[in-house]
Amino acid sequence: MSIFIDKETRLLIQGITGRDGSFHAKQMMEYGTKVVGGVTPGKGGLKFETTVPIFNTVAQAVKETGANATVIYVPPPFAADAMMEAADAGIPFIVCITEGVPVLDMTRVYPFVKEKGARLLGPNCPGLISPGQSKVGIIPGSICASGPYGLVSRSGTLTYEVVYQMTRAGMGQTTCVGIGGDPINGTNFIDCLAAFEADNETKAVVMIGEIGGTDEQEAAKFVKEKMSKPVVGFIAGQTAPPGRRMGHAGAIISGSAGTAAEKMQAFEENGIGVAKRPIDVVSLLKKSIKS
Amino acid sequence: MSIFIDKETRLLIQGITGRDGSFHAKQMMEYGTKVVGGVTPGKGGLKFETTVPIFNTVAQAVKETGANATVIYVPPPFAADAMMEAADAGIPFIVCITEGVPVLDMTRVYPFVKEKGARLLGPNCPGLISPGQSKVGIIPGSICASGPYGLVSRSGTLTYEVVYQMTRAGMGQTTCVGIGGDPINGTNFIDCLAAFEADNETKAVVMIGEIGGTDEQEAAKFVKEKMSKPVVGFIAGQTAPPGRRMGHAGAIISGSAGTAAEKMQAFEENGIGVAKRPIDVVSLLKKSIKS
Amino acid sequence: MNIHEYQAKDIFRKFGIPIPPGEVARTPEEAEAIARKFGGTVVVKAQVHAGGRGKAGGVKLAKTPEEVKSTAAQILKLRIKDIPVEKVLVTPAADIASEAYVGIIVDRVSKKAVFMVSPAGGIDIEEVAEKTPEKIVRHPVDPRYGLQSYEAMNLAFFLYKDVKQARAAAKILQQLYAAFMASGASLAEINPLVTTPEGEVVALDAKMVIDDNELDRLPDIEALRDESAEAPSEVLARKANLTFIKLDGNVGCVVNGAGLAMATMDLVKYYGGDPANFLDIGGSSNPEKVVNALRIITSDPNVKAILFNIFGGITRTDDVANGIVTAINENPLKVPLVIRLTGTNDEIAVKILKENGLAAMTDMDEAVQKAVSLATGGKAT
Amino acid sequence: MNIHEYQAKDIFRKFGIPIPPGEVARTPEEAEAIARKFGGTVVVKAQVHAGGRGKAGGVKLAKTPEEVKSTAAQILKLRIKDIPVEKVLVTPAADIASEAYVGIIVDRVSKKAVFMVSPAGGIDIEEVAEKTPEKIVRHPVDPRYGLQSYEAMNLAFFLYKDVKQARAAAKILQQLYAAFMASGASLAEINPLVTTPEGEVVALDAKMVIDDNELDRLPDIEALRDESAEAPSEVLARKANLTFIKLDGNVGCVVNGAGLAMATMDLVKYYGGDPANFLDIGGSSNPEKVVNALRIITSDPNVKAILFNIFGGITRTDDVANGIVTAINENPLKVPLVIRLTGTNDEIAVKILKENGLAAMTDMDEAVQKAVSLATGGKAT
Repeated sequence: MSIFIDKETRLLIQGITGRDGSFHAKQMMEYGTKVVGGVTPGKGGLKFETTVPIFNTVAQAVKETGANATVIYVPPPFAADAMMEAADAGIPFIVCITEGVPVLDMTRVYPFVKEKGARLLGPNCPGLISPGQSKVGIIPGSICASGPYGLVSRSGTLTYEVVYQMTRAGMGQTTCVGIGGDPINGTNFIDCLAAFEADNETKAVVMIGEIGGTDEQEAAKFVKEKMSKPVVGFIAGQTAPPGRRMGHAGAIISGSAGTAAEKMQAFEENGIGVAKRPIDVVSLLKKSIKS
Repeated sequence: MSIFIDKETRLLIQGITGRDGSFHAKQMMEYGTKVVGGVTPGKGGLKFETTVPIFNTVAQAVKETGANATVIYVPPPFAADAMMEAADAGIPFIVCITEGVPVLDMTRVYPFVKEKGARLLGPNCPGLISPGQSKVGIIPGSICASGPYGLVSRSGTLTYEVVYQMTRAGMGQTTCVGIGGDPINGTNFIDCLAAFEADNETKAVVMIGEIGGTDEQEAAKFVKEKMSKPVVGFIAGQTAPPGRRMGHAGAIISGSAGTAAEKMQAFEENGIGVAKRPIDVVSLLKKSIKS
Repeated sequence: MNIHEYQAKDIFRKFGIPIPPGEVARTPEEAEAIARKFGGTVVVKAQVHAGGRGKAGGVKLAKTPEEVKSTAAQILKLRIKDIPVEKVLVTPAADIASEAYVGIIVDRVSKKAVFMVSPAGGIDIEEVAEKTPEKIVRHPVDPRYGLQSYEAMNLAFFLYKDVKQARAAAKILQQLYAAFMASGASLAEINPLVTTPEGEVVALDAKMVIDDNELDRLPDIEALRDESAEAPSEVLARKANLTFIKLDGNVGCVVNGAGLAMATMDLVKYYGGDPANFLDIGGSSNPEKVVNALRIITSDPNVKAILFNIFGGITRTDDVANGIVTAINENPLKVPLVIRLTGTNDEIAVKILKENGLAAMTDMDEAVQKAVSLATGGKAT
Repeated sequence: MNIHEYQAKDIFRKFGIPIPPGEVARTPEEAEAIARKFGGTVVVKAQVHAGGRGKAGGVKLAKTPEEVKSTAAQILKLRIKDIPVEKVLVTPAADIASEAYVGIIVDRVSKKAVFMVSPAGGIDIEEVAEKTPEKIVRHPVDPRYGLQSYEAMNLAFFLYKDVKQARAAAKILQQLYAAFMASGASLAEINPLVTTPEGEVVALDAKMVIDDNELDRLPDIEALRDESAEAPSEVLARKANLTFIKLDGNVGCVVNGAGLAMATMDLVKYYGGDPANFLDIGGSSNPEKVVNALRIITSDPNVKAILFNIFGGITRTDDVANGIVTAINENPLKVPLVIRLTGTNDEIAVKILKENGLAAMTDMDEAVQKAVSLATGGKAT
């Protein structure tokens, strides 16, 4: 089992003919992801890599291919429109890789996607991978292995680092999800934790946080109140200079400065083992399963 | 019994110190409506007619008075804001009397009110009256009498005419509702027919329509499919010149020119007795009860 | 409120829609001078608030400035649907590769602004809707989000296969939506939206109808009103805050409320008469309104009898009675008058009328029958 | 991106917010001339991208043009939070009856733009939040509808009892929201919003922070960038498309990805070292980026060792290796270098480095330990 995507996922790629889109389209196809179509306005009717049909619009692509997921690699000024187009076309799972989406765009995208009943992952996220089944996004397939651990992270390469250490230690994954680090994103820690809790094959979960905001603190409470499975965590940014990420007004709003120390404390208080170094995730995870 | 309002209705009046607002506030109070407060920005703290407290904002008024209905008498440019303010403050039943609200304002008001879970009656409507219980709006109380007939109408004075004829003939009303004639309004015929169908005391319903749109046709279908109680109807505008109300684009959109002939035919086809003259409503109604 | 093609084009241009140049002439000489400036073949288009200009001979090509002068002279002599042509628009003739239709209206069913687009442009969109409905796409716009880029592209791809033209059309659709919203319109239309042989997408015509309820807060739009293009009686009615529509019958009707006014007209017909007009004096009446209403109605020589049908609610019937008396004292009526009053202050009203030698009735059917009988030469009761 | 007070005021003025006049001076003489023009007492305000100007002596009253000259001279010599003051704003001193705070920020919890208003203005809003939280009202704005008039009035009545002042403030709140949205801001603030003894409501200060992601589509806003007000190393980093923050340690770090970069800094600290910087070369690397990264880091004399930590994903590690070789060939390093590479094309990368006499490691912990040891004078492995 896995969360959000599996062998049956029928994926659309928005921006399939772009530099990043075409590169990762090939990677996903090689990994075994069912890429059923691509979207690039003006290239409708052509094929990508001789097999994948390209459409002018998402609506048309959905109609022709029955896609039930999409991944977006379009430039930042067009990303909001791409997410909304996908949601409006009835796609239930939307992953936006694009980095640099204006946050005011996201204040509009978020309620729109919610009204349409879709799940959005990202933007500015590496996507997700269910090893051996499907990969949507840019997480390198080679560092992952199938196994009973879930992973959810706000980071990109730090996720790879932790997955890499897990795989090296023989601890494979059900699904690895990168939710992205933007101020406003579609899927948060709690959404993923709840999905892992409901997934039969996931035995324990790794949660990788960062400074800023209070998502990790709320997720920690959720773990204590709603989860039966063990969770271990790591927070990046213990040495980050204060006030460079969110500014003081953000701190007022959230009632918290969102420091690493706060988040690590919230983890500990709610029964989440805290790794001091990324490598420590492995031993904590082993310990959590035994206890 | 009655629909939408009754003896327990706690009414707020937005624009209570204006020319129309103050006149009708007094009329409603004389009729016995429980007017619990008024709103006029800048007059917060004062009293209307020495008894009704005035507030600066609807939110404040609701908090202090527990109002569960509001009626709006503010000038057209401010009416949309007033409706949205009422909905946002949690008032479940909003009546807007104001005539001349720009229709593009209403395209925004309609989804907003719906999201907040409120019912809007109007704008550009005479309001409603449940004889002997409560009157919200401008329908003259003197022409109504309590009794077992429901009335719903798109018109103002034509409603009075029909109610007047009914009352003269000894046929009192549970509730008389004027839904207003604007292109976009909050409550339509079907909403009212459904409420009358559910009301124990209503034995039969009068429906007064006008040319334009297809609301009457849809209501007629509803009557046939969903209503057990008899309905009789009248349509104004049999001699109205074509093309002066909605223009040809509107006709294309609705797939119908919305003529009186069409509507009368829809009534007949769906078992609704059609009055040739307003006065004929009375005899049709009598006949419908007997059969 | 209707505005002229050239005014709608000015608005569309402000929102970035590509439109060929054009200037307005009031005389054949002005038209000639404009044509000389543009050079080449031009189109001369009547500026009137009426559909079917083309069929009525109000839109013509002219190849030389001299021809423009004579064509403009012809058109400026026309009356289209009974409205005299006072102005023509002179604009260079465009080479056309294809013609499409794009428009927005407010739709009462979806309660939204709705786009209609069709690759079959240049002809009456009603005709397209009737004969080839598959060639029209309708798209309601969520007012909370506006017309998104992808929605515009979806519509544009229905018009054009070429992605450059689709992008150009999508941009125009978004500009049209912005113009529509900012102008308080109830209709905005480009018919035809053309492609040129070079592949450009250009608006050749422009139409806009403004929601009268928006005019108070849009003085720039209100200033576009052209009273010379409206019927004089309707101008007078609007200024008096009355809703008036002239008809062909002989029973003049003065009523409060649109529904009751229509029902009154219907009853006139029912009893064998013919209404001369629709006239709604509205909710908050005052004597002045009644005076104006009578002035408008009596200016119609067809009117053989006048019927007042007033159901007092907000309207105070004594206000109406006072208005009638004032009007008659100023200008004695030449046709018989039937007054039906009931509701607010009707006792006072009846008294006022009686003191001035006027009778009032209370029953609508009786009043209508009497008015019809008077208009058709029957004997007054 | 930060913009100056005078720039934010220009934007606010464009949206109709009432703001007293003011002009910018770069020299004491210019300040004097401006003060002479205004007449009377003026305020001289340092224009720097740093908070706490007042406490740092960057905001001063001056009664005569001569006094303005000497005050401006003083302020133009200041460094506030290590940034030199290059400009001052000269503006007439206002009589103040009351001071309020109004601001908007984007809030990640409600995922909306959120207003904060407080009748306790003129002081640090953080202080108000801490000591008298009941004096702050927060109001999230539904982005689908914008700030409605009634919402603005509700907030305004929290600031003012007088309805005229409340209406004026409500208008300002709507204008501030419009300015915020149109400028792609992540923060917009008026502190203080004052009332004058005559009862007018006026914005005396203005602050705006722009979302960097908006700048590409807002060239007018991007043009407001003042590089003289930024640290030179950060200007260089931005131009090279790198995210760079200078710190006080001695281990220079070059990492791909913000999370991994922070984790690397944390690990440096964990092993007893001190990071000299945060530097994220981002996702799609190319050799040029690496060259620029090394240039920036080596310009910091505190740096005693440099650590590369690259986990190849989109980033190709051979690109990074090529960048390192190019940079070193151009400018031989004066401090030791530790390279950790793994992921996409790492075999090629290791080969490139080896050919150029450089070693590469694969384990993050080992690499960090080695870099720390080198920076603190320990022996290289």
